[in-house]
Amino acid sequence: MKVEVRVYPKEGVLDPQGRAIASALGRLGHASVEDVRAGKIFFLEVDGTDPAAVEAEARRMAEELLANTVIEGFDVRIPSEP
Amino acid sequence: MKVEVRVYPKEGVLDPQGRAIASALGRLGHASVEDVRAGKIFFLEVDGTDPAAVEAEARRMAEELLANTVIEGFDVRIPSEP
Amino acid sequence: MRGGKPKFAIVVFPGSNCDQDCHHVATELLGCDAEYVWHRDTDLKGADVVILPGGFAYGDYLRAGALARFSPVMEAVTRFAMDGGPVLGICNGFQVLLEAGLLPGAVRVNRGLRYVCKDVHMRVENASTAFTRLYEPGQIVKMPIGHGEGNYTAPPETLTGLEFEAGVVFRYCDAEGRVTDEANPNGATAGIAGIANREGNIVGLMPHPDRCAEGILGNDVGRKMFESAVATLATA
Amino acid sequence: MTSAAHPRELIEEHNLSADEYDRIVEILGREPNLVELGIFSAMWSEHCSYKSSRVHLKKLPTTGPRVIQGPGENAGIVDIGDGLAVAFKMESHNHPSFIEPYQGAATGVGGILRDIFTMGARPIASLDSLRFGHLDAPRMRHLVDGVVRGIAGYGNCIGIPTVGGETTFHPAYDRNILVNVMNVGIVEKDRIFRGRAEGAGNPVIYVGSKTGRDGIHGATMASEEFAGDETRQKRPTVQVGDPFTEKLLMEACLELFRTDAVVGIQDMGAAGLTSSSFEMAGRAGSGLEIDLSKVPVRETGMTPYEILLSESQERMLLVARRDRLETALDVFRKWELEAVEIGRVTDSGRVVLFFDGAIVADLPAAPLSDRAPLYDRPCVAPAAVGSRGWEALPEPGSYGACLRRILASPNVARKSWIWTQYDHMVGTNTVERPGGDAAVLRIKGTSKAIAIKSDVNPFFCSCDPYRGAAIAVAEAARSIAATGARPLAVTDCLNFGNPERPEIMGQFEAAVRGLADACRALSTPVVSGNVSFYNETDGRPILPTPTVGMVGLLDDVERRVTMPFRRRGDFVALFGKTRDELGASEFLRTIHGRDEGPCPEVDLAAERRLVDLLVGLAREGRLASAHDVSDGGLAVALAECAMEANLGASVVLAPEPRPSAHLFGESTGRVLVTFSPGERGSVESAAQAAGVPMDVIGRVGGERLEVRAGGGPPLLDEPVAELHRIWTSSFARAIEEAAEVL
Ligand SMILES: Nc1ncnc2c1ncn2[C@@H]1O[C@H](COP(=O)(O)OP(=O)(O)O)[C@@H](O)[C@H]1O
Ligand SMILES: [Mg+2]
Repeated sequence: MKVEVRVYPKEGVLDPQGRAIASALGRLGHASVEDVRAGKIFFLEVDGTDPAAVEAEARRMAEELLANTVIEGFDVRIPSEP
Repeated sequence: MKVEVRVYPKEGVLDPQGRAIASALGRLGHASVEDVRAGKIFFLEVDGTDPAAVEAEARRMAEELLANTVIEGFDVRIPSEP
Repeated sequence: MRGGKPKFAIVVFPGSNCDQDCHHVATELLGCDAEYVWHRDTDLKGADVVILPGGFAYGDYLRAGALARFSPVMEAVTRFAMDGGPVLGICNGFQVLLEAGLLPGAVRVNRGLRYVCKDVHMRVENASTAFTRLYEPGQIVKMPIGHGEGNYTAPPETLTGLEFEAGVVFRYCDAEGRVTDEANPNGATAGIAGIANREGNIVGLMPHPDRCAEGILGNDVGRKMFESAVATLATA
Repeated sequence: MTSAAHPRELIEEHNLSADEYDRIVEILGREPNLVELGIFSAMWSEHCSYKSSRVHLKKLPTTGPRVIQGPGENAGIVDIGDGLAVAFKMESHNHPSFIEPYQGAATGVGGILRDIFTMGARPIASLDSLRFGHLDAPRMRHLVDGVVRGIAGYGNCIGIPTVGGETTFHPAYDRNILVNVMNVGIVEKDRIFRGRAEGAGNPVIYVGSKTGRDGIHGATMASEEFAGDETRQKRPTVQVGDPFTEKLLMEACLELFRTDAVVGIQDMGAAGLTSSSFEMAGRAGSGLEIDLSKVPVRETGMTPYEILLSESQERMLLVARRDRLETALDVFRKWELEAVEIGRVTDSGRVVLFFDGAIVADLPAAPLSDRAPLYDRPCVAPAAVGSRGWEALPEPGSYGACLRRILASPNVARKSWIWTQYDHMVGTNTVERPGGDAAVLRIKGTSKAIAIKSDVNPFFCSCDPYRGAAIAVAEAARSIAATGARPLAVTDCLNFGNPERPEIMGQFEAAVRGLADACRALSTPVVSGNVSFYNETDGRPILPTPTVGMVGLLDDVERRVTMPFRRRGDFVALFGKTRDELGASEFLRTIHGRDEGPCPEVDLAAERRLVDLLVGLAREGRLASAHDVSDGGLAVALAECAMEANLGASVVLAPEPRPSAHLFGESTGRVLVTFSPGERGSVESAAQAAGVPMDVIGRVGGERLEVRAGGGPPLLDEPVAELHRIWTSSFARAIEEAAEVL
């Protein structure tokens, strides 16, 4: 079963990456860009059939390893099949 | 308007980070994890009201800058309001 | 060229940090003229050789080299390279050349996911480029690396092309010249440490010839890369 | 204390005592408003005011013929001739690194770099001095991994090499790790800048990153001990480092210093805009008017209080000449930095802060530092920790097995797992890389080099803080002299527990005396430093850890001496005396699991003679190699020289003291040297003339390390290659067992 974990800088925490990208986009002529936050996304393939259980497991993985919860938030979702 | 760009290693391109995370998760006892691909996600705030136009603009940004299309794929989506 | 000595341009991006090291090699060690070229400049100040130095241009915040390739100076560098001018990208400079499409392929994060700074061995696979003509073919050279994203790869057809057209310039090997997995510090495909375009005037590599160009640093094998450029221009 | 303006809890939350509050009222002649209370709280925190340590720090020698700038500025500065000087300082980032190891360590590097380049110096090298708990303690591998990545992440990106350091493990650091970073820069003697707001009417410029709500009250946090779950609660204060912006800031400042635009400059470190503005005005005896509405902010709705106390990184405060404002702004524009004129210098002696057109604080500048509280806190002299009976232990069955175990212990094992993650070569000045006694950096454009080293053995200090601190200075000097360099001056970072406890204050007082005596004996004045108190959790303090950073000068870089053996057939000799000392040794801890004393003896006059001898021999080019004997004793020192060279040696020791002490004891004042047979006469007579005991103990050669004492079978007979394998592989294995991958 596929599950996605998205990790992003917490509100208020400095995001130098996002800032650098935003100003680069500005220089490249994408004047409409107002803000960029840079995060990570993990595409997991997990052995399991119960979406709730897989989601809970992914949440634990995020807390333990994938996100640095001191400065990052995360969310978990099971993508609908394409 | 918010728009999200997700960037991930292309199919067939070895993803050292994903691999290392998968084995670390295994060591942490998450035995059900079969595969991990590690990507990036950019949360953009773009000045615009037409979703199609904003999406097209984000697509150009991804092609030009956010993804290295030699080894990475990307997708763009406008999140539905929470 | 003044007095038979070529002039080097050292391109400085915000975040370059081996610019002074390269300048030192060109001027103090080779006795050549060298000028820093700021990334917003649009001409190369009449240089004969262009060096893109190591560092972390724009912090490498998105991907190594990704933001730097849009600097105004890159247009001039591209024109210069297309006209056959010798261009060397070292470490981050190599990454910029890849992102700019002046050399094919891409680098990923190191296989061990850590930055690695140490000496490695490489075999000279092509000793006829503008920056390697003073080496012997097959010569084993020791140079330092210092990078977190040096894991080179490219689509299969590109790799084949590189191998066929002597595009691979340096390959990681052990002290005896064997290309092994243990001798590969970052997981680069086929142990590729440096490559060139077909004409051999554009060369990029992850290791640092600028960090091994004088005896006081315990190793001067890298100096030949700079001297090769001088020799190339002298015979041009 | 009675306050009509503020509830008692609010004042307590600001870590101000009743007496301190009364003193504020007395200085102002009124009660402070909330913003002013925040300012006093930050400026009078332990971290900024040194209120518990100042009485003791006064005892340190701080002057000398080469000292250009002593303590009190952003960094100390020492003359090295040729019109050049070195600026250096060490700083702690202990508490933030425990909470978030990557960002804590990274911003620690960023902070010390700013201290160096604000003086006008170009930073050329960093050292990191790290203390961790037991590797199996909760989060410890994560902390080690995060700290090392953080130092690498920041230092590598900005392009300043990290060329050495120290790494120690002990359970006393389980809940209070130490991250001390030293940086060294080179400055032209007549182009030194200081943190002074001079010249009424001159503009005050804010430059660098925008101000966010990062680390508000970081300075008061560093002045409180951790209690239980507080780490979680304090988390929102985490600062994130931005090395790219700092690189721009550094290059821009160094470029600007070549113009005549700068009057004074200071980084916004602990207590941010508050400490930088008050200190700059205080030092110059001037005043400032600052409009906080002009400060670039990252978040909406920031209050004056937050703007003043934010510890967002990568920001500077600068006073420019009025007629050169545009020059300054142009340089910052070139480097794509945000620079804003936020105020001006006055001659009022007051710092007046505006926000949205109203005055939000109006305080006299000088009294905030001059009249800061000063405590001579009660001290209980520490009782020296003596032997608990190690003298009666039987000699081990196999000295070889002991050596192998000690080489594998995380404290002694080769730390290349750490330093290969650091760019230690950028700048192409590192002529001796990590792994030797002191790092050696050449000074381009001269024939000179500097040697730099950080040192302290906390196990010694825990047995005897006075001696331990003195030995730290002596060991640093010895390591520097072993390269042939002459020790010049010292910076320090004094890490201790809660100073409100008399035992801790007693440790501190003794350690400072030890530093002072040793620095005097070795003619190495202290030119900068840092104190970090409250390194304790739930009443369990760290070992007293007065880290010493030392800089030495080599007149001729070609005459430097290195650690590895050089040639077969060379003589091996030991300078100094080996006593029957095993107290506080790695041997007792690793082989016997015993943490006991006494601390080895130290003879400062003998240390001085040894340093002079080494410098003289190096200058004459007589030595093939030299290595300071420290952790793990003579056996480990011999093994290190052999392993790095892949060359063996055969050595014969005197029958006294007992073999375990001879091999593994950590007697101070010893250096292992080698020289060619032709030099033996001159080396011996030089040692004799210097009054340094010397024993020729063996020869370099073969592939084994063989050590005998008198007749009988050898004490040690080990293949060097096997020792090398153990020494180089153990550290990575110990750390990576469960290290994080992100
Ligand atoms: N954290 C670290 N960062 C960089 N180098 C380190 C670190 N820890 C130890 N080293 C290096 O390892 C070598 C040995 O360190 P150490 O055992 O403390 O030396 P000594 O016993 O001579 O004081 C030195 O060259 C030192 O610079
Ligand atoms: Mg030491």
